Formats: sequence, C-alpha cells, structure tokens
Amino acid sequence: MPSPAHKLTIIIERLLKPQVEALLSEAGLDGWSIFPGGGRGTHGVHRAQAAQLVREFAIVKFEVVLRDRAKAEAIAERLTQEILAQQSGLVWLEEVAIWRTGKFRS
Amino acid sequence: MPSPAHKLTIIIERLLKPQVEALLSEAGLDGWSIFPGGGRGTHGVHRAQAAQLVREFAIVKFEVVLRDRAKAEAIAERLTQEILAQQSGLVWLEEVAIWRTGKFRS
Amino acid sequence: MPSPAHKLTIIIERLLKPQVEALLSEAGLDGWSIFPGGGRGTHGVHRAQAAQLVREFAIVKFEVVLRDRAKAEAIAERLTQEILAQQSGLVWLEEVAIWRTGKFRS
Amino acid sequence: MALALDFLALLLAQFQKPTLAFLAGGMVLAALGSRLEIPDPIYQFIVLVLLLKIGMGAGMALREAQITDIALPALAAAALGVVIVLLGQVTIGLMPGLRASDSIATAGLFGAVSVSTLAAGMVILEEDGLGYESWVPALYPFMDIPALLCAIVLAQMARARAGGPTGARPRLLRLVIDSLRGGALSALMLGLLLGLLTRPDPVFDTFYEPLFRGLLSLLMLVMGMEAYARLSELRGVAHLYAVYGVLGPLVHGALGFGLGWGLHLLTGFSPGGVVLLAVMAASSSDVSGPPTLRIAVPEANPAVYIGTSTSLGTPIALLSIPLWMTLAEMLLTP
Amino acid sequence: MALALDFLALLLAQFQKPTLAFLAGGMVLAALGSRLEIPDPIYQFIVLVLLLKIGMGAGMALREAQITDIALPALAAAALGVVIVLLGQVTIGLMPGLRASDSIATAGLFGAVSVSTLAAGMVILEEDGLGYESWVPALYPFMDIPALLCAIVLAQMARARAGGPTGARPRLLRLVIDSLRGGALSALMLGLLLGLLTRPDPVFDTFYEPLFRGLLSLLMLVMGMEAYARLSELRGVAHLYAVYGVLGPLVHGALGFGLGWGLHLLTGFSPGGVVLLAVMAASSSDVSGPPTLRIAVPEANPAVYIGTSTSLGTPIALLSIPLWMTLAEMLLTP
Amino acid sequence: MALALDFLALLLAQFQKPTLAFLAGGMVLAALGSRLEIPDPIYQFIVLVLLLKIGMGAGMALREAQITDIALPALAAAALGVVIVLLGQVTIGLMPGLRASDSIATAGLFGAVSVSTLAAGMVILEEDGLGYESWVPALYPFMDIPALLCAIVLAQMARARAGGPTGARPRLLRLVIDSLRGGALSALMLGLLLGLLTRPDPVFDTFYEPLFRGLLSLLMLVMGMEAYARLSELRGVAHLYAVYGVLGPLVHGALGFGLGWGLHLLTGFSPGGVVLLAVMAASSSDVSGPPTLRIAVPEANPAVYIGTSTSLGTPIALLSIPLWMTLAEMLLTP
Ligand SMILES: Nc1ncnc2c1ncn2[C@@H]1O[C@H](COP(=O)(O)O)[C@@H](O)[C@H]1O
Ligand SMILES: Nc1ncnc2c1ncn2[C@@H]1O[C@H](COP(=O)(O)O)[C@@H](O)[C@H]1O
Ligand SMILES: Nc1ncnc2c1ncn2[C@@H]1O[C@H](COP(=O)(O)O)[C@@H](O)[C@H]1O
Ligand code: NA
Ligand code: NA
Ligand code: NA
Repeated sequence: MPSPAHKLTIIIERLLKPQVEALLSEAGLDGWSIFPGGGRGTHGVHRAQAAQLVREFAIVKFEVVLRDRAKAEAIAERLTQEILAQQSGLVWLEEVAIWRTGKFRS
Repeated sequence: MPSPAHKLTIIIERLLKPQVEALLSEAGLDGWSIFPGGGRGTHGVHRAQAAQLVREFAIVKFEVVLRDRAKAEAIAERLTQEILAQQSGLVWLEEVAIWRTGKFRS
Repeated sequence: MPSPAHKLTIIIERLLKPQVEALLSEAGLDGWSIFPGGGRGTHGVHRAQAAQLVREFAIVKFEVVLRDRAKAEAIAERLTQEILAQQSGLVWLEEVAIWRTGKFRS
Repeated sequence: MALALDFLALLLAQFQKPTLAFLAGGMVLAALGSRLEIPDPIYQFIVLVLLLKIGMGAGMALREAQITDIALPALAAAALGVVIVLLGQVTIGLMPGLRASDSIATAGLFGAVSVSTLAAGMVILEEDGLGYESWVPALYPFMDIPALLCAIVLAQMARARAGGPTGARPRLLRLVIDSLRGGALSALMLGLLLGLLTRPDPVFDTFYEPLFRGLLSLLMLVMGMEAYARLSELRGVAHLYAVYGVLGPLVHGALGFGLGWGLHLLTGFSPGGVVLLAVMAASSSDVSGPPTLRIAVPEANPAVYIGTSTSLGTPIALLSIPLWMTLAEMLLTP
Repeated sequence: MALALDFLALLLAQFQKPTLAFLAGGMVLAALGSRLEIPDPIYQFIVLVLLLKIGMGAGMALREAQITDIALPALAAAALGVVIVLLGQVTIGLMPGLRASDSIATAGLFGAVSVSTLAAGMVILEEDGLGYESWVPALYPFMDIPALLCAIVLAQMARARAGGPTGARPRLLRLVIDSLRGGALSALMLGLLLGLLTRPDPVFDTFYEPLFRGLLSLLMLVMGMEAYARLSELRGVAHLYAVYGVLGPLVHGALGFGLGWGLHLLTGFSPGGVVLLAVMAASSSDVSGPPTLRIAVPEANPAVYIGTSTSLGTPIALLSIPLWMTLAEMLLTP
Repeated sequence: MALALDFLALLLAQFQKPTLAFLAGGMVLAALGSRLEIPDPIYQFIVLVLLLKIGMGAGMALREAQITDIALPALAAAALGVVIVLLGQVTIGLMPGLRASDSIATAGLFGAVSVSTLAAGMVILEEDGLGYESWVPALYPFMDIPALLCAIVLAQMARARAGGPTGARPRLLRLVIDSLRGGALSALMLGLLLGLLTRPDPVFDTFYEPLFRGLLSLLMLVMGMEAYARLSELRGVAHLYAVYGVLGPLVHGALGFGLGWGLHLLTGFSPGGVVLLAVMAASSSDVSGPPTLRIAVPEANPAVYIGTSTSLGTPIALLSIPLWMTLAEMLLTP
C-alpha cells in the first residue's frame, strides 16, 4: 500500500527558521518536521548540545515529505536562490515510499 | 561490501512511544534509533526545543534499519492501522546500503 | 538543477565522536551535520533526552553528504574496520539529489 | 457600595503581585511576537521541583494530621471533580451541533487540577499571610483522578451509544495506575511519600522551599506565552467553548468555595484551605491531564479541549485567585 | 610612583575575584582540551535569569527616579554607541585591503553592549561596595540599539556605493522592532516593565538577586571556553582586527569613562555609574548582536566580527573592569 | 548487646535522611514503571555544580593545609585504589568461566570513586555534625586515577598473554591526561584550582554551598532510577558479579576505614575524614570511569561492569555510608 513520494531535507541556522517556514507555508505545504542538531562546515563548528553564545546560530534540520516532485524542486530552487544565497545551508531530496497518503495534500 | 537494506522512519508524538516500541519489539527487531524534534502539521505546531506544556506531545522520530522489506512493510501497515489510526504520525520507507550486516537479525 | 550525491549516515556513541570527526577530516570532507538522539540495540537502551549517568554513552548521528561515491564507501569501510570494530554503531548510505553543488568539495 | 470598593481595591492590589504579573508578561511577549524561549528541560525541571515541593510539604503536614481531618475535604475534592465534569457535559454536551467527545474531554480537563494554578494559589496565599492546613495541596489527586476517570467513562458510554468500537474499552483501574505513572503525578506522589515517611526537612528548607517562588515566576511566564500561542487554535472552535472557558473557572471556583465554606462551618476548615479548594476547582488541567485524554478519548479533537483549557481556563483560573481570597477575607475571617 | 603601585595592587586584587577567575578558568579548560560542556538549555536559563534580574532591578529603580536624572545618561549612552561605530569605521574601515562590510559589522558589535560583561561589572562593583544608581543598567538598550542601527545604515550606504542590490533594503523601524523581539532584549525589556509597573520584590529578593552571582560564574566559564574556541577562527583574519579587538575595548571604555566623568561633574552621576557606563562602552555584543547583523549585513564574514568580539573584545572588556573601578576610586571618590 | 542495639538505632535513623530517602524513592519510581524523567541537561548541571563545589571547597581548604598533612592520606587513597583493583582481579578474575577483561573492568570501576557517593557522604556527615578536614574530598583523583590505570594495565597484560593485538597499546600518560580531560575530572580540577589560587568565597557561599544539598537530592533520584533500570542488564551476567557488587563495597569500605583508622592513630586524621576515605573506597565509579574503560578496554562487556557498579555497587555504597559513620562514632570519637 505504500506510494511514492519525496523527502526534502533542509539544513540551516536557526536564524533562518522563520523565513524557511514562511516559504514552506506559502508553497501550500501542510506539514514538516524539525530536528535540532549541530555540524561542521565552512563557517566553523556549530555545537549540537553544548552552550553556544548565540542561540540563533544553532543548526536545525527540516524534513518535508511531499508527493509532488515538481513542487519539491521548486521549493529547493527558491530556497537556494532567495534565502540561502548569502547564508549557510544545504538542501537535498530523496525518494521515499509513504503510508497514509491521505495526510499529504501536496 | 555494502548490502541493500531498508530504513523505516516513523514520526509520532511521544505519548505513542511505548506502543511503537512494543510493536517493534514484537516484530523481532533488535535495534532502532530515536531522535527528538518538533514540527508542524494538521494538529498545529510542536516546538522542537522550547517549553511546551505537555511533554507527551513532543515529536519523536524513529529510524529503523532492517534488511527484510516485507517485514518493514508489515510493520508500517500495522502502525498505520493500529496505532496511528486516530493519532497524528507519519511513516515512510527508504532504500539504503548498509555495512556490518552481521548486526542486523531482521 | 539538482545533481546526484550520496548521504552517509553514521550512528555511534558520543565517546567515538572525536575519532569519527578525525576520520572525516582526514578524508578531506569539509562538512557534516550531527544530531543527538537515543536508541535501542544489543547494548541496551540509550535514552534520547532523559538523564543517563554517562554522558559519553548518548547516541549521536552523523549525516554527511558528499558527491564522490567511492570516497563515501571508503569512509564507511574504514569506520567499520577501524573505529567500530569493537564498538557499537551503524553505517549506511543513501542516494540523494543536492542543490548548491558548489558547497561540496568532495 | 463601600464593600464593592473595598473588594475592587483588594482585587487590584493582587495584580501587582509577581505571580500574576509574570503571567501577564508572558502573554504580552507572545502577543508582541517575541522570540524569547524557555528551554524545555528548564520547564521540566521547574515543574518537577514545584511538584516535589508541593508533595513533600503536604506529606510532612499529613504526618501530624488526623485521618478524620482529611477525610471530609478529600471527599469534597472528589465530589467537586466529578460534579464539574457532569455539569460540563450537561451544559456544553447538550447543545446542538457539538461533538459529544469534544465536550466530555473539555469538561474532564476543567474538572481536573492544574499544578501551576495550585502553586500560584499557594504562593499568593502565603504572600498575604492567609494560612491553610499544610496538607490541603494533598487533595490534588483526589480531585484530579476522579474527574479524568469520570470523563473517560462518559466517553465510553457515548461511544457505546453511538455503536462505536467497544472492544478496546480500557479498564478503569489500569487508567488510574497509568495516570499515576505519568511524570506529574509520580513526582507529586513521590514528594508526598518522602514527606510522610522520611524527614526531608533539611533539603526542603534549603532548596525546595526557597526556590519555589522564583521557579513559579518562570512557569507563569511559560503559561502566559503558551496561553497566547494556543488562542489561535480556538479560532475554528465553536464559540460555546470560549464561553465555557471563561465562565467555567468562575462557576467551578464558586462551587469549590461554597463546599469549602460548608467545611469551614462544619469542621473549622481554614479560610486559606477554602481558597485552595476553590482554586483547584477553578483550575483546569494543562500539564498532566491532556495526554491521558489523548490516549483514552482519541476521537476528541485536542485543539478544542487543550485550547479551551490552556488559553482560557488556566489564565482565568489564575486571575480568579484574588477573587476567592478577597471573598475569604470578607466572609470567613472575623 | 606610589600612585602607580597603588594602581597595580588594586588591579591585581581584582583578578582574585570569582567573576574574572571563572573566565580565566574557562579559557584554561578549553586550552587544555577539556571535554567539559555546559548544556545549552542551562546556558539559556542563565542568560534569561540574568537579563530578568538586570531588567527588574533597573525597572524598580526607575519607579523612584526622575526622568530628568536619566535623560542625560541615556543620551550619553546612545551617543557612545553611535560614536564607537563611526570611530570603528574610520579606523578599520579606511585601511586598505579590508572589506567595508566586515569592518562595519565589527564596529557595530563593539558599539553594542554585552550582557555578560555588564552583569560582571555589576557584581564586581557590588563586591567592592562601589555604589551606582540602580537604574544605570537600563541604559543598555539605549547604547545597544543605536550602535547596531548605525552599523546597518553604514552597511546599506556602502552597498549602495558599491552598486549592490538595494531593493531588499530593510526599514529601520522594522529592524528596531525585530531587534527588540530577540530573546535577549525581550527578556531585558520584560524585566524592566515588571520592575516598573508591578511589585516583583518578593520574587526578586528570594530568587533573582541571590542566584545572580552564582549563575554569572557559570556564564563566565562559558564565555572563557567560547573565547578560546573562537580564537582559531581569527587565524585567517587580517591582523588589524586583532589590534582592534584588543585596543578597542580600552579606547571605548575610556570614552565611556570620560563621558561619565562629565556627567559626574555636571549632575553628580555616581562613580559606580561612571564605571558601568565605561563597562558598557568597552563591552562588545556577543549574545544578541551577532544574529541581527547576520540577517541585516549578510555580506559580512561572521568569522571576522564574531571572532573579534567573542575572542578578544569580551575578554579584554571583562579584564578591563577593574581598570575603570581603580580609576573611579582614584579620581572620583573623595 | 546494648552496643548492637545502639548500632541498629543509629543506622535506622540514617535512612530517614533525605539523601538516602531520595535514592530509595528513585528506585521505587522505576520499579513501579513511572514515566518521570529528569532531563539530561539538568542532570549535567547538577553534576557540574556538585563537582565545582567539591573542588572549590577542597581547594580553599588546601590553601591553609600543610603539604605534610595531605601526603599520607593521598598515598593511602592511591594505595586503596590499586589494592581494590588487584583484590578484585584475584577474587573474581580467578574464578573459572569468567572473561578476564570483564572482571578487570569491573574491579577497575570499584577501585575508582563515585562523585555522587562522595557528595552524599559529605552531606550526611555535615547533617550529623561529624567534622572532617575540608581538603579530604581532594583525595578523589588520587584514588580514582590509579585505580583506572591499574585496571587498564592489567587488561593490557591479559591481552598480551592471550596473544591479542598489542599494537594499539595506549600510553599511560596519555590515558591520565585523557582522563583528566573528561568532563567530571575537569570540573573537579577546575574547582580545586579556583579554590586554591583565587578567592571564590563570595560565590561559593551564596550559590555552590546552598544549592549543594538540594541538587544532590535530585541526583540521588536519578541514581535510584538508573540503578533499578540497569538491574535487568545483570540478568545475563554471571552470579558472581552480583555477589561482588554487594559485598565489594562493604569489604572495600572496611579497607578504607581501616587505613583511615591507622591515619587517625598516626596523624590525628579526623573521624569524619576516616569516614570519607571509607566512602570513597566503598564507592564505585558510575559517571566518569565507564567511558574511560569503554575506550581503553573495548573487549570487556559494558553490561557486566556498568551493571554491577550502577545497579549494585553504588546503591550498596550509598547505603553503607551510615555504617561507616556509626563505626566512627563508636570507635573513633571519645
Ligand atoms: N557535506 C555536508 N554534509 C552534511 N551537512 C553539511 C555538509 N556541509 C555542511 N553541512 C551542514 O551545514 C551547516 C552549515 O554549513 P557551512 O555553511 O558550510 O558552515 C554545517 O554546520 C553542517 O551542519
Ligand atoms: N509532510 C510532512 N513532512 C514531514 N513531517 C510531517 C509532515 N506532516 C506532518 N509531519 C510531522 O508529523 C507531525 C504530526 O502531524 P499532524 O498529525 O499533521 O499534526 C507534525 O508535527 C510533523 O512533525
Ligand atoms: N536496526 C537499527 N536501526 C537503527 N538504529 C539502530 C539499529 N540497531 C542499532 N541502532 C542504533 O545503534 C545504537 C547501538 O546499537 P547496539 O550496538 O546494537 O547497541 C543503538 O542504540 C541504536 O541507536
Ligand atoms: Na478543576
Ligand atoms: Na560597547
Ligand atoms: Na572505590
């Protein structure tokens, strides 16, 4: 009974969270999940659990499952061009098989 | 040396954690991972790190890697039919390549 | 505009974190993400958010996105043979499609 | 007239007190879109310490109390819990167009007790020097558990009437045990037992008691922010719930006050005790009740009952604390 | 000569005080590769309590203060914030080879205020019995916000000169509001309002005030560890920033001290108040300023301005606190 | 006979004390299936504050102590650590059917020291007014590190005998340094240095000392819950470990008490100091030792040594504290 869908993963610093959420809402998505974390990249180390002076620089990961591939790609494009242009962050897409397809409007 | 396997992801509210763990144990699984998070869905916002009055409504994600696709699908079916029927939650499946296959009994 | 890449997931106990980071750095990677969590396995239960006496036994997950499949496999091999040989931990690989390819040196 | 003015003056003075001020502060922050967050582990720590303190204090008092002193108030507490739920089902449940499960779950939360509201009542009483029997907070579970159970039984009956699935009907004893296993009631019962069976005085006096007031101020901040945040969930909900959320605490508190007054005349129950009984009755569960109902009454819409309780019930109950105190000072103290 | 020796003796005694000792301890731990970590929720709790305490204390004092007492110091604070940023742009910004955006952002952070440094100044003053008007910490936002705004405007001008995108130019009022919505300023303003409009004394005296010093010691530990950790980021950065990071706090503190001295002569501003003004001027924002700049000046390299502020600016500002105190004791007290 | 009754009465009184009562409470909660959880960041904060407090207190005392006062007790502590490990290897290690690595790792943990048990000992002594030289807690690393090192060396020797891989043989000095870099020992050493080299008294007296007892009560709750939770891991483990886990603390504590008694006669070491030495000897490491062994003796099964230490060793060591106190009161005080 599983049906094909796509999972978009977005890794950003917390300070962009409101902007990413606004973009996802505008795109008509009805749901996503968020996981706090840390990481290393060209902008140095972000601690996952230990104190870091600036809370807004913590790493968060969005996981968004949706059925419409074109929409997933459109969101990724807008993200990388508008929000992440001058900021750190990653976006990737994976194939998944979902259950409860009724829960997904897009 | 990698060999093919499947990753089942389950997103639920903490209050269902005992039931999901019981189901996974019954299915004979010997391991899974759990990640705390937050999210947005038809039931509103679940904060990922900030105080929320009811601890049991926090979001947790299970990631279960197993080699037997049929078993993975069976677990997903039981989950959506028994535990998630009247509750919020998502289930999806992905293809992965694993190392240390000796660690996986199912 | 997405281009194909690979995501390596590594689940370990925190005490191996320095060794895994050293291995990833040696392999020339410029970035990875880390997510704290918990789980169950042959070594019993690791709590995800509740107090556990030994901090170093908490579970952390690395997610490393890279474009070079051979390098991903080489890292997984070294990990399982050198670091995880006598320790608990899992490694798996998935196919992903990435944006901002300029951010990935390897 | 002079009485009314006195009443107003006493009431206004209360809103200057830190407890209610922090609640209002939290609401204002949320309304202005502040990004301030209280970390979840800190919130849990606060709730844990408050519950252990309330439990230990009551437990130490129970050591010296007579079982006969407590029996009647405990009965009154249980009766209040059940009566509030039944009353709720009659008033909201019988309106046309509302789902039975929603109204039952809402009434269940309003019959149950909010630990934050109870703690606020204790601190405000203490600030005003209005004494109470120290074991009164131990009445919490006597009101809380019967109310939730009553709601669950009503929901089962409604389901049976509707011809719904009855196979999964959970046993009551199991629900009581499961409810006691929840974090909040566990901590309260642990505190009670420690107070009753051991001598925790040194750690109580140097840690739990001194930190109580300060941690409560932070909890009020969280309550205020959460109350505002959940308001939006009420938008899609029938207006009747808004009316119930605002009037319920006042009616229930008055019921509690009345019953407490009876006890006062009958057994000399203290004025402060009467106030706390009214506060518990007026309060609606926002921390420990919701998950119990989510599991036991899955067909009810959580946005309805949690929104009504958190956004309206709890703030109104907190703001009504000065009301019961003013009443007690005017009617019960010589 | 005797004066110089006195000065040195007074200075040395300060480094025995717990506040600076914990800062040094954090640096040493990080330098030795310790795996000690302060959990993030604890750090946030510490900052929250410190900000509420600072705000409430200042708010309660403002109740009794005359608006005229505060007007001049507030003006001085705002002037200091702006002057420090302009000065920074002139000194670093005009050097060849440096990017305008980097130097502007760095100057912005040094014009803004560090809550940890301010809190440390308050505790050290109190330990030495050097009094100040209790509303002085309320000057924080008067210096902090103008400095950040000034930097953002300068960056917009630089962008316009460079022919960069000007469409996304954010409005200043919006930036002020957004900055006030940030966690740190929200908490401070909430504390101010609670102190000004309500009577939080009972909870202030039993919780916020007694915990202040202890929580600050843990914050200093974090600051020390972080200062060391970020040092490595400075490696790739132009040497000029290192010079600015070390000398900036001293020059800015001297400016603040000078202006405060003027106020002292003019209006009788207390010696402790002069020291706190110098401390705020010397401090550079490390908790609340950086995210504002990341959003408003995205073209600047955060490693430059955050590294300079966190690894050099803040430690030097903290270590310079005894300097302003010694100066005040020698020059301003009879 | 009268003596035995006295002994029993003294012993029973201790179990009313909050420290042991909270431990028992935690076990009961876990046994009854409570879902109460202490958040991990809170647990880490508690351990951090306790370690800084223990370190600072000892460091401030060391300022006034003579090196000669401490030399002998430090030697005794190191000897105890090593002897307990060797003894463990002889008793468990020589039984048939047990893996050498498991028995060595277990003995290592029992030779090392538990910070929670030490803290509990300090609080219980203080409650009873039994004094000790304030530097005694500084003996912790002198017993802890030699014990762990001894176990690691024994494991290397066993590996060499078994013809296992010897290439990865880690150097001892490196292990000592790595062990000192761990969070727990870092915090303790930082506290020691701050106490020794600076004047942390103001923050010690207003924060670390007053919070000590209350935070310990919460730590005991965690210890109790964890002890119960790990019991199940012991199911598959050889029965001998259960015997060792129960008797070990008593034998080791008696060894410590005996050696302390010798010091008492020889140098006038205080009765409270003798008790603390016994407590450290009886305790088994549950916070800082396990990760060291996991890295250094990867072939040992953690379920065996951690289960034995956490589920049996630590509770028994905690429960035996009153024993050493009663002994000290009867044998060492006039
Ligand atoms: N190759 C990668 N794989 C996974 N996560 C990455 C990778 N590169 C960067 N990240 C994440 O993205 C964040 C920002 O990256 P950067 O802008 O390069 O500092 C890092 O802190 C990581 O959490
Ligand atoms: N499309 C989605 N993609 C990823 N996570 C989702 C999605 N929809 C819902 N979720 C997660 O599932 C939780 C419950 O969803 P809901 O029952 O719709 O409120 C949300 O809080 C999210 O964490
Ligand atoms: N099949 C699995 N799927 C996902 N995570 C697993 C699985 N098995 C083990 N783990 C994770 O790996 C950790 C260590 O496993 P173990 O060494 O078997 O105790 C567990 O605590 C889990 O977090
Ligand atoms: Na109620
Ligand atoms: Na400044
Ligand atoms: Na020991």
